Formats: sequence, structure tokens, C-alpha cells
Amino acid sequence: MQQDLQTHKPGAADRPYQGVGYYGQPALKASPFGWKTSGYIFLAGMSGSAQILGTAADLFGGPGMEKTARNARHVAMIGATLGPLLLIGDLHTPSRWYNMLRIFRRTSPMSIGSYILSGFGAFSAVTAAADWIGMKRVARVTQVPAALAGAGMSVYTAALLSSTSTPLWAAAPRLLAVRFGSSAMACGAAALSLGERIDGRPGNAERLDRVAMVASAVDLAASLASRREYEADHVAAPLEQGALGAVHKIGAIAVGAGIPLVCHAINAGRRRPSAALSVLGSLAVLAGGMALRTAILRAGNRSAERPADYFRFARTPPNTLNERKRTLLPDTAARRVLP
Amino acid sequence: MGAVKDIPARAVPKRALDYAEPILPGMIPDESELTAGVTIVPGRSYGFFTDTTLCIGCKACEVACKEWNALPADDVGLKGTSYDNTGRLSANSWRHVAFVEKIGGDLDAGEGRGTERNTTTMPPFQSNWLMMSDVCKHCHNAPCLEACPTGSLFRTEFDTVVVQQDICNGCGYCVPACPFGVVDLNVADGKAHKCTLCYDRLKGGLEPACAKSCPTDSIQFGELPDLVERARERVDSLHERGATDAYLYGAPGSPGATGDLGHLNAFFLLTDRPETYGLPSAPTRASNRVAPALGTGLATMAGLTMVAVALFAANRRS
Amino acid sequence: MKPRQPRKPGQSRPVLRRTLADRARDFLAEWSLPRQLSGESPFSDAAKSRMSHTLRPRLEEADTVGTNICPYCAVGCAQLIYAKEGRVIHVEGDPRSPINQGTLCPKGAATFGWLTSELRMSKVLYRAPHSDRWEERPLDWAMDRIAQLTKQTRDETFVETLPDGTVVNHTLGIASLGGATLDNEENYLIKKLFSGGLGMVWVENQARV
Amino acid sequence: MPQWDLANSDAILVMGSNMAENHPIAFRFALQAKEKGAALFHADPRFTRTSALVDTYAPVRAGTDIAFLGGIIRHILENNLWFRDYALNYTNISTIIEDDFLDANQNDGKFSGWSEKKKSYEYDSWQYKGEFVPSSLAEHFVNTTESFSDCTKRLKKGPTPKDETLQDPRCVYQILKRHFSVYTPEMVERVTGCPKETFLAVADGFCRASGPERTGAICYAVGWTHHSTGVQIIRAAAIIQLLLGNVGRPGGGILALRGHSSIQGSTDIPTLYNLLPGYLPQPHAHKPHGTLQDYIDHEATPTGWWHNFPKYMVSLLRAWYGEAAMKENGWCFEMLPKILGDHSQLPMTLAMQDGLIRGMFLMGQNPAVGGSNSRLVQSALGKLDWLVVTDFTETESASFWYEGHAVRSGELTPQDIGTEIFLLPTSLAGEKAGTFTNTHRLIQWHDKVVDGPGDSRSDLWFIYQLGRRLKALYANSAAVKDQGIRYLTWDYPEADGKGEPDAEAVLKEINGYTWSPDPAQRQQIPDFKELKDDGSTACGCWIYTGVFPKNDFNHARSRKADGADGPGTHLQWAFAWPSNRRTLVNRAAADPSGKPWSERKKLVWWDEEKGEWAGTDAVDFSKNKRPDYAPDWSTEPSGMDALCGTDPFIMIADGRGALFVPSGLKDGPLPTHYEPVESPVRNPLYAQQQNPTAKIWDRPDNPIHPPGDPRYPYALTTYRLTEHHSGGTPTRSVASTAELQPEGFCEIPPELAAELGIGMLDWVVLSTPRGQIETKAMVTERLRPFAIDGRRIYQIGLPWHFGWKGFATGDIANVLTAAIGDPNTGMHENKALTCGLRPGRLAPDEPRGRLRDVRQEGD
Repeated sequence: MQQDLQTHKPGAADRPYQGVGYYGQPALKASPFGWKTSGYIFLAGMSGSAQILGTAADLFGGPGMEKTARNARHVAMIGATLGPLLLIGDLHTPSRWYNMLRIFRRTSPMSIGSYILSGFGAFSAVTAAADWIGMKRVARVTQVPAALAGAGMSVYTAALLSSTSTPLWAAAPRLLAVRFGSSAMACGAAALSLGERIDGRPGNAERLDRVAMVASAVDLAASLASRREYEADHVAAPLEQGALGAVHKIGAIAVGAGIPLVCHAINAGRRRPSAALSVLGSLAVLAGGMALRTAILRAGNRSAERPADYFRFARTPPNTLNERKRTLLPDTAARRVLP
Repeated sequence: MGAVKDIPARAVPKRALDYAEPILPGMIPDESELTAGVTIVPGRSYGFFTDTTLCIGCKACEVACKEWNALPADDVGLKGTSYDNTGRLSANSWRHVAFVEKIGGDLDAGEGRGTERNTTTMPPFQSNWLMMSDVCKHCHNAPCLEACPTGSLFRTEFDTVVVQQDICNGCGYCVPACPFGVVDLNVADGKAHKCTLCYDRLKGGLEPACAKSCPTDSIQFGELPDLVERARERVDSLHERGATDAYLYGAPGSPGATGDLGHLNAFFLLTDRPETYGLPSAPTRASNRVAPALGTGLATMAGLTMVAVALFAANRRS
Repeated sequence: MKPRQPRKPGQSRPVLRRTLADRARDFLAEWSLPRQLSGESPFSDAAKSRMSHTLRPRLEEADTVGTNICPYCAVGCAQLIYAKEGRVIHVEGDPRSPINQGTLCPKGAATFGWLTSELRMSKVLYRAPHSDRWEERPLDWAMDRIAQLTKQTRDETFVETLPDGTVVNHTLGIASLGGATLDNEENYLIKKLFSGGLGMVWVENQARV
Repeated sequence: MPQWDLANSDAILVMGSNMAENHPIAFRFALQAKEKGAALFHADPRFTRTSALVDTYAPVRAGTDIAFLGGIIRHILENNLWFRDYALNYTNISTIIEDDFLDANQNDGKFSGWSEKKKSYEYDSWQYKGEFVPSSLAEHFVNTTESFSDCTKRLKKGPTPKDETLQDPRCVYQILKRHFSVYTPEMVERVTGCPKETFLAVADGFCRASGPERTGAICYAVGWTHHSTGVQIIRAAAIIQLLLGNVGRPGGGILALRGHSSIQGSTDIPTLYNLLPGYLPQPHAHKPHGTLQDYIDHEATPTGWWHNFPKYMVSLLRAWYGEAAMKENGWCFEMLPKILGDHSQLPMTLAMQDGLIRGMFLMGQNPAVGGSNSRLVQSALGKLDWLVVTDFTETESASFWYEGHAVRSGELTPQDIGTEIFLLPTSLAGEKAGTFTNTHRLIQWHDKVVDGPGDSRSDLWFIYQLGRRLKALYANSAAVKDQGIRYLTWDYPEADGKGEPDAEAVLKEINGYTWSPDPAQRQQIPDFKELKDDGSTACGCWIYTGVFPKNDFNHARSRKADGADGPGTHLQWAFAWPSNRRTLVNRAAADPSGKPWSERKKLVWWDEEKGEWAGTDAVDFSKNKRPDYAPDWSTEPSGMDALCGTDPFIMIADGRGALFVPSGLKDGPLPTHYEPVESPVRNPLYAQQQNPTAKIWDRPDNPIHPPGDPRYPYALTTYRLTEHHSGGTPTRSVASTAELQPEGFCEIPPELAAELGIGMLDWVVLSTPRGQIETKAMVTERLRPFAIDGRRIYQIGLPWHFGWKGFATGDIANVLTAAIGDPNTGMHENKALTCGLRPGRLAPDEPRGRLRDVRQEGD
């Protein structure tokens, strides 16, 4: 490779890119993903994190949180059942959904995700069923792998988006994962918190609100950091401008992270926390979580259609990242034919 | 067909005389030996070297491809982009000839460009009207293949990348994975489509349809190591003859073969910035981002779980 | 305009109308995971499908391969016409030709599409004087009618001598146009019949266009 | 020259051709030459895909090619760049011309012999001093003050008058120098708009690649022929190549790139009004062609190959009329119809419009799209009593009666059109057997592989079956006028159950056989040297003799190309007429002494041991004629005996390349720049604006406007695209080609677009006196404004493939063009005219032309 680089004649390739592409024709194709996918990413995150919280509550929360754990298992089942339906509905040849399990490719987050989803679904189902028929011990065992899968459910979708050539998704893989993860945790906590309010267990709700508060704080931090990275990589525009910009800035950041942070912080500071603020915070988290997924997905599709963004992105060397990670992956080619 | 370097040998090979009958009982075995000077053997690496300095923009490649693969017409209409009425590669167009008019000078010259037509004193070799036949790059580390969860996209015994139509379930993940915008979903049949480098023809010892038809051998099919050597010699000779803009795109160590993609089995000789042809200078391998994303994500989840555990445990004590 | 290419033999994409049982059986039969676990690469061998194992180029199905000369310009590129059971299945450049050595231009490369174009006619169409429609007619009827019209017009317009006595033996009443896209044999018989036989002088083709 | 021979050229000038687009496979050889170091030049009104691949592109205003080429000729003569040994020995450069010859320069653009009354030239003053040279073209007879056949016999008395020192002011060399002296680089720029430096780069680059060691080639197509001066443009190229010694040598020559699969074949075996097979002239009512003897006296030339004329003529008559042809009845010569004048396509259209022609056969041609003045063509078709169209799909010419412009604009209804129309489906490639003759005279057989769909039949079937029916209808006629059809030999074996005649049987007749009433006794003739004028041989086309040399050997079907180490003449790949010679005049590839000019450029040479000409090609010369042979004039030698061993041009009476043409051309012995008939400017060279002999049919339904008409300020040139085939009928019917150029458009330079406020893909209306069309604008820098004589002249390009049928549609470009013709060929002038241009569209019912006038004219 090195010696190649020496013999290679740069020719016109070294001329700086000044914004002229090929008649403004997109150099990439946008993903065919739409509301089903963003809806799934949201559900997967909420359910996965709920399963984690439920397990944590069951193992460490003591008797006071047993009901919380059961609620969590119900929330997990939403993702375990609705999720696959959304995904299959998103296939263009749904009758072949089962080919998702034909092979395993560690280079493909969608392949990885298929197995995570299967595991999550299976263990969540067993756990919930065991819980209903009163086999508490079984549930206590099976909830652990379910929770581990839940962690995957919360974040693999970020890897799925960033492991594409869509500039906006590819620009900040790590930060996107942090945002999806923290937002997922916040959503799980918010959903359970609402449940606790309805069941009249304000104490548990407040604890869950604290979890949500911390998660939102992480989310907020990550979103601000990623914004800087997007700017640096010339891919920020779709996420800043127009309706999508509003959905992202107001929906995802202000509502999704800001409001809950404020509400729960206020509550945390009061001796008698306000149920209204708690509910408001929780609803904001859920709404924001949905807004975040929608904004990221749609803005990504739009950024793929903006050739100038991509050409600039593909000239700035984020390749340092890729070069360093080379060691992680072997050649996927059957054989190496050239030095 | 034959390499640019051995034009005299471009004459009809002796073996053609074994088939001097006007009517043949069947196809000529290993026809690629006659048309490309290549014997196609499973287990070896094959690809395209597309030399734009020989392209006359006739689009025979587009037609030959559609006729062989029975692809329907696509997005029909006058586009006003020079003589390009195809626009881009798609599920139904696996070859696309790009046309860029530079008669008025460099497209980036800005104000005042085009007022003076420098068409008469032309830099040697196709230069003032760029034509380039684009195609799937059949990357060495192909992001579409790595992204495909079903194994429909796979690497053939000829080291090419193909979508297996009996497996594809139309998840569409290969579409955003491709760093060149090649793979495309056909909503009509719900499958992903792209150039197969004529997988069926290779199995029968036939040169891919586009390369076989190419009148000027701008599209050259062959074994990868030979093609790369041939291409490097071509660049050298062009530079000697004053075409110092010429460079390879997608050959090892060149633009296009970046970001851990490895080389591209379908690579090009260009005379202007990659972007002018709609190609990225430094595309990257998408799967390199799986580990960072997944790792960071799980770490985040671990951290937040600790927080939750702490809070719940605290509750228990009180 | 919505041109869709007619489906070509061996080209129709597989239609999967199978019961769940079939699907399950096939899936397990071709399941890649076991092969992958046994060490085959999930990116190549393990992923290879049944179709990929059985795939062959359709030219191998040809029972006759005839030599053709490209019907478009006058460069004279040679083509190979692949036929199976009396139907053309493909047309490609003839690698033996010193002119095109297997290559073809976009027009020549579309010869198969031309032969199979859905705009091609297969019946004789007849339009009666002042009529506003085409009618299908039998070939024989048309040939007889054309022969009678030709004779009638010739007989009505034939000139044996000019007023000054010059023998001309011609008719100015019938014209023929075309020939540059036809075979030499066809041109020969056209000239022989129309000029040598009927005395037509208005005989022209694209050579002057 | 064979197309593959281009790879041996050291310089290639493509002009009047967009080779890369319209003959891509031929252009591959040009690129091979370039890879070997050859210089490529392209001179054209438009920057095309060809221009993009060459080393130097020279922009020239449409219709000014002679000025450009004349400039090159002057450049050669002024700088002594010509190949002296070649030109002195093989051309008529030293020949002395009659004293009373007046050059166009001395005569305001007309040559001596102009008759204002007859609007034509007398040729006497153009002759060699004291001689009268018959034309080397098909019609040898030319009007002269004395008896033509008597004065041409003088050629047998002695060599033509020459001055080898070239000092005589009347010798061709001096005449050339004087004639082309005005074509200075400055004048070239003034007329063509091509920058002087660019012109000089082309001229010098091309000329310096010639000589004993090197050769250059010139490639042209209809960009040269579609002019009122088409023939003279090609003459100018011939002068260049003769001066540079680029004729008959490897990598040298002039390559005519023709546009249809057998357009060469349909000229050799002509479906043309003025020719019989093998370039024998059709008898003419106003020429001394009363009897076969008169005809032969006036058409056979005393010296050169055409002396064999009678053998070919009698063999043709024998082939056509069989046993009925006898010496007594002049071999049925009188049954051949005599022509009255110009019966080519343009006057044919007018004769239809005027009701003279009542029935018509259209076989594989689509004049509604391809014919000049399409509105007139459509109207004329509607004047016919009956029309037979054979094609694979419904063409514009078959559907004019309900989709034509006049019908769509409401001027006519189908009920108004009385034409009885038959549309017969035809077989296509692979569905019939036969031969095509390609652009370099290569006769290639194609096989029948499958049957055509349904009632599709070959045109061979159609004409054969029609002939059988007509012979039956006339079988019992006793009338003299019906003898032709009754005597006509028409018994061809049938190849299948459907009545398809055996194409090989027809090809055998074309090749020729020894005559016998009993077909079983006939023997194929291997070479036209064996044809006789006593009726013992029958031959349908003498130049094709050898294509089927044995009863069981079809040479056109042979498929053995030379391998990489072979000579590269591919003598066993199909058959090239005449006698499988791949390069004509190849005697000139050797020097006067018979040795190759150079090792690098050897092709044929004199083999002293064997006492014959040897080489890698079949020699186009008398096989055993020694290079030092000189005729013994005391015996008044005739035919080939009158040509020296150093006279390579055997079809010409004096065996020499004609730099100066004494007879055969109606518009002058030398090329002269005239403006196109419809031009935006005055002729900067002479008072004579346009070709004085040009054929112009100026009438209400074919109006022509004078030069500089303010209504039509822009130069217009029509052209083809690589994605479509001429009329577009086949390519517009196939999705994979139609989508590549899906709509009609016109190319406009940005400067003009800006002036008129026209944007990319805007609708525009183009207009000429004949009509107007709407199309989309393609604004492109590839078209440039020209500075002509200080004025800025804009030029518009318009592809003419489109019509209303098929997948790719657009208005018919030929609505704009006119019936204007070259005086020698009658070829229309569609590459250079003028038009008006405005943004916008035509109203749906707005006429595309002036049908009113057409009606008045017709009714």
C-alpha cells in the first residue's frame, strides 16, 4: 500500500474541491427507512431500557419495587411484539423476513440486531410469562439475559445508522450511540415512572425520575458535542435547517432533554415533589425520544441527497478513525489479491 | 478487449480460425479469450478498468447491459445535462455514462468562464468534454455486502459482489451502506439491484456485456493484477504525452481506494477531480463504525444502569 | 412514454409462490449458519444461494448461432445471432470479425431489442381510400391487389416513344423508394423487375439522402 | 481504403463526419492509430464527441469546407509539401490544358464555357490540349461541339500533352497554383470563421505526415455530401490526397463513411434511376443511346479499363432477358427504359405532388422523416392513388394520413386523403439471408436463423412474388411494351415452403455464369476478365464477379480473418469488389520502378522473378504489366494496352489521378467555394454567390429565400446522434436506445440563448420559408458564434432523427429543409441552411408549414 502511494500519480485528483459536483446529482442514495424504522428505534430503546430498569428494580429495589419490575416486563413486551412487526412491515419483500436469521455478519448491525431482537423477544416473553404464572424464580433468572439484550436493543440502532455512508449518521458514531442510549434509558424510566404514578407509588416514580434526569443530562451533553462534530464535518445543515431543524432543536433537545432536566431537577430540590412536574417531565422525555429518532433518521436521508456535503465529508480525513479501527476487522474479501 | 499497450495484438486471435463456419452449432467456448484475451477461471479476481481517455460516450455499454440483463427503461426524459439522459446508476440502469462539458474551461473558473472557447488548443486526450462510464465498483471490502443481513449480497468465486435475487428480502440496508450510491431498491419487485459484473456470463466464459460491446476498449475487463499493471502503464504513458491530469481512481493507493475499502475491482482512469464525475475522493468502509458505536453505546448503558441500581439500592436501605 | 422491455426467455425473475412448509424446508436445506459455523466464510461461500450454484448464461441454451451483419450503418460489423427452438434469444458482436472484433455501438447492441420490439407488426395493414382506419388483411389478398394496381397504373401511363420518335419504353406513373437498408439480392431484383421488367424510371434509394 | 487500414495512418483528418458518434466501430481504428502516435484532426461546425477525442478541433461554419480544404491545397503548393515523385508520375499534374480555359478567379467565380441560356457549362475548354477525355464516372458521354466518340478516339494516338518541368502556364500545376492562390489563411478565417492559427495547425500537421515513409487519411460522411457543392468538397479532398501521395497506399486514402448497412451495395447494384448494375449508365432519351451500338459507341472509352464496357453491358442484358436476348434484337437493349432527366428523390417528390406519379413502393425508407421539406413529402404522399410500405413497424410515412402535420393541425382530415395504402411487415436481421456491402466495398453474407413473426416476409420475397404475379398477369399479352416483363428471367429456386427465393441463387446471377438455356449447364464465373460481349456469359453486376466464383463457394460467406501475425488484409474474410481488392489503385503503393515507396508502407510490388505484381493485397492493376511498360502508339493501342506500367488509375482514360477534371463534373474542373444556397452572408471570395449549376426547385411549396434574409438570420445545420439511426425508425422503437435520447432538441450557443432569453430545456420554435417546428433548447458551449467577415454569425444544430412514432419523439427537422440539390448527384443541401428562432411553442392547431400553397400547387 505504502509503495503504491509513492508510485501513484496524483494528476487532477489533488485539485481542491470547490463545490462543483455532477449537475447537483446526489452521489449517494438515501436509505429507504421511514417512520416504521424511527418508530422501531424508539420502541426498541424504551422497551430495552425498561427491561434493564425492571431487572435492576427486581434485583436491587427490594419488595417495594416488585410491581415496578412487572410493569417493566410489560413495557418490554411492547417492543418485543410490536418491534418485529414494524421491521417486517418495513421490508420490501416481507415474506422473506426469516432470511434475517439465515446468516450472521458481525459487520452488519442489522444482522447483529436481528439476533439481539430475537434474544430480547424470547427472554422477555419467558420472563413475562413466568411472572404471570407466578414462577418468580424463573423470571428472576431469565430477566438477566433479557436485560442484557435490552442494552443492545437500546443502542445497536445507533450503530446501524452510523455504519452507513450517509454523512450525517457516519460523522459521529460514538456520540450518536450515547444519545440513543441515554435517550432510551430516559424513555424507559419515564414510561415506568408514569406507571408508578398511575399505580400510586410516587416514591418509585421519583427514583425513576432521577434516572431519567441523569440520562437526559447525558443526552443533552452528547447532543451539544455531536453538533460541534457535525459542523466540523460539513454535515450539520439538514439537522439545523427548516422543519427538521425545529423537530431536532425544540423536540429532541429542548423538550426531550431540557424540560425533563428542569422538571426533575426542581422536584429533586423540593421536599414534596410535584406529581404534575414529574408527569410533564416523563411525557416530555417520551415525546423528545420520538422526536430525536425522527429527526436523525429523516435528516440523515436528506444529507445523503446533498452531494456537496458528502464530497466535503469524504475529503476531510475522518479516515483516521477508520484507519485506526482497521485492526478490529479482518478483510471480508474471500481472498487478498493485491499487495 | 486487448490492452492499450499491445494494440498490434488487438488483431483477431488465431483461435478464431477454429470457428470459421458461418453457422455455429452453439456459442464459442471461452469466448472471453477472443474478446478480452482473458480465460475466466473461478477463484481468480476479475474487474473493470474504465479508461475515460478512450471513452467516446456512445453508451453502447448501457444498451448492452440492458439488453443482456433485460432491464426496463428508466426515468425517461431529456435531462439537459449534456448528452446524459440516464442521470445516475439505479436498479434499472447498471451502467451510466456521465458527460461533463468543459469547453469554456475548468468548471471552477467561476466568473467569466465560457466566454473564451479553448476548444481548438486542446490538452491531448478527451479533455474538454469528459465522458465516463460509471458502474458498481465491486469494492474489495464492500460496504453493501458487509451490511447485508441475509447474505443475499455475497462475494462470488470471481471476487465480484452480487445481490442474490432468491435471497434478498428488500430490507434496503445495502442502499445507504454503499459509499458510491450504486445499490438501489426496485420497489416494483422489492429487491435490491446493481451490476453483477455479468455473473452468469463469467460462469460461461463470456466477457461482461458492457466491456465486450465497448467500441474503443474504454471499458476493459480482465484479471485484476493485470488490469492494475496495465492501468499504471497507461497513466505513465499519458503523463509522458502531456496528459498530466490523468490518474487512477480506485486502484490500490489511489483516491477512492480509501477508508479501509481496499481497492475497487472496478476502477477508473480520470482526468478531473473525482467530484466532477460525482465520485467521492475518500469514501470509507461503513463497517468500521460498528465497533465504536456499539462499544460506546453499551458503555453508556452500563453507566446509566449503575446509576439506576444505586438509586434503587439506596431506596431499599431507607 | 413507458417503454417496458418484453420479458426475455430465461430472464423472468423467480416468482415465489410456496407454502410455509416448503419455505421452511428450503430455508433449513440452504441455511447458511451451520455452514458458517463449520468454517465457510459468511461473506462468500456460506452465503452462496441455490440460484448462484445453478446459474448459467442463456447463450448456452442456443441450438443455432448464425452470422449476421449489423443492420444499421455501413461499417459492416458482424454479429452472432443466438437462437433456441426457432426463437432469437440474443444478439452480440462477432469476436471473429476484423472490423468489430465482438464490439458493437449502441444501435448494434440494441439489435435484440429491435427484433423483439413490441412495436413490431406481424400482420398486413390496409387503409382504403379516404378511410379513417387500418384494417388487417391476408398477405395473399394484398399481394394480388398490389400486382393489379401496378399493372393498371403501368398500362395507363406507359410511353413507348416520345413525340420526336425516340423509343423510351418507360412509365413515369410508378415510383420506388428505398434499398440502402436492403440486401444486394433484394436491390438487384427490385432494379431488375421495376426497371428491366416494368420500365419504371423513378427508382431511388437513400444513397442520395 | 479498408476501415482497419486507418490504424496504419500517421495522420487522420475527420471532416464532414462525426465519426465517433455515427461510426463508432470505425473510429476505434482511428484511436488505434492515435495510440501509435498518429495526429487526429476534426474540422466541424459543432464540437462533437469526435472533437473531444482528437488532438486539434477546427471549428468551421457549415458549408465552407471547400474554403478550408482549398486553404490546405494552397498551403501544400506554396510550401512545396507535395510528394513530387508520386504526383509527377501518378497524377495529371503535368498535363497541359486547352488555351481557352478560364479559371474561376479570372471570371468572378465561374469557369470558362458557361452558358447563361442553358444555365450550364460547355466542357470543351476544360479538355487536355488537343484531346477529348471522356468522364471517368458512370456517364462517359459528354456533349461536345464535335462528335464525342470521334474526338475521344484521339486518346489512342499518343500520350497526353505534358510538361514535366511544370513551367508551362497551361499545365495543371500552374493552374492549381493560380486557382488556389486566393485561399490564404486569412481568407480561410474570413470565410470559415476558423482561427488562422488553428487552420495552420491542421494544414501543417496533416501535410507533414505524408511522404514515402508516412501516410495520412481523410474520413468524411454526409457532412460533405449534403451540400449544393458536395461533390466538389470531396474533389478538394482528392486533390490534397493526390498531391500528398496518399492514394492507394497503406494508411492513406479517403474513407467515405456511409450511413446504411447496404447503401454501398444499393449504389453498386443500384436502386437508382440513372445507373444499371456495375456503374453502367441507364440509357437516356436525350443522349445518343438509340440502339445498343450507339449506346456502346458513346459510353465505352477508347483507353483504360472502361474499354471493356460492351462485355459488361451484353452480359447484363443476357442475365435479365435470357434466351430472348439475341444479337439481332440488340440483346433486348430497347426494353431498358430511357430516362428523361433527373428522376432522383427530390424531383420524385415534386412529381408526386403534381400528380405525375400515381403509385409508389416504399421499401425500408421513411421519407416523411428523412426527406427534405417533410411537409411537402407528406402532402405528396397524400396525392398518390396507392402506396405500398414494407417495414417492421408503422412509420411516419405510413401514418401521415391520420397523424401527419396537416391532419393534426386540422388542415386536412383522413377523409380528404384518397391514397390506398398497404403496410406489409418485413423480416429483419437474422430472419433472412443475403449480402450487405459495407462502406469499404466488403460484401458480407448474413444468414437466416429464424422466421420473422406472423406475415413478416423479406423484401426479396415481396419483389419475387410480385414479379411472379405480374408475369402471370402479362403472360398472354402480345404488346411490344410488355415484352420486357414477359422476357424477364424470373425463375429462382425457393428456399422454404413460404415461397422465399433462394438468395444464393440471386447472388450467383449477380456474380455471373456461362450462359446456357439449361440452368444445370451453367458454370459460375470466377473473374470479370472472363466476361464476353457475344452473349456467352450472363452477369448481373460485373464488379461483383468473384463473390460466388464456384457453384459451391460463396466467398461473401467466408469467415477467416488474418491472425495477429497475418498481413492484415483479411482476404479470406468475406469478399471485396472488385476481385477481392481491399485497397484500390494499390499499384500506387509502389514507386514507378515497382519497388515499395518504403518498407514501412509496402503493400504491393513488382516481382521480377515471377514477372508479376506481388503483395499482401490483390493487385488493382494488370497482373503481368511490367512497371516499365510503355504503349506502342504506332499501333493505336486501346483499353489497358494504352496505359503505361506507371498509370495506376486504370478506370481513368489516361490512367492518372485527376487533379484537374476535364469532364464529368457539371460545376467545374476544380473545387471553388460557393456559399450555400440559403446563406447568412455574401460570398467573400467571388461575385458569384452560390454554385451556378446548383439544382434549385423554387416553387410555392418549396420556397427558397435570398442570402441575408433578416427573417432567417441564423445558420442551421442538421446532424445525427450516436444513439439513433438516421430516420430513427428502428432506434426509436427500442426502449434501450430510445431512453438515451428520448426527445427532440436543438443545440444553441449560450451567447444566442442569452440574447433571446432562452434557458436550458426551454421550448423554442425554429422557422424557415418551408415551415416551422417546436423543440427543446439545449444551450451548450459546444456551439460557438462565428466571426464571418466582421459579422457575428450564430449557428444552431438540429438532430433530425425524430418523428411522432416510437418511444422517442420530437418534431420532424426536415419540415425546415428545402429541395435544393448538388448539380452532379442531386444530393440535398440539409447540412447548411438558415433559420429563424424564437422562444415558445406552436399552438396545437398552428400549421407547421404552408399547406395552402401546397394545395394550390397540387390541385
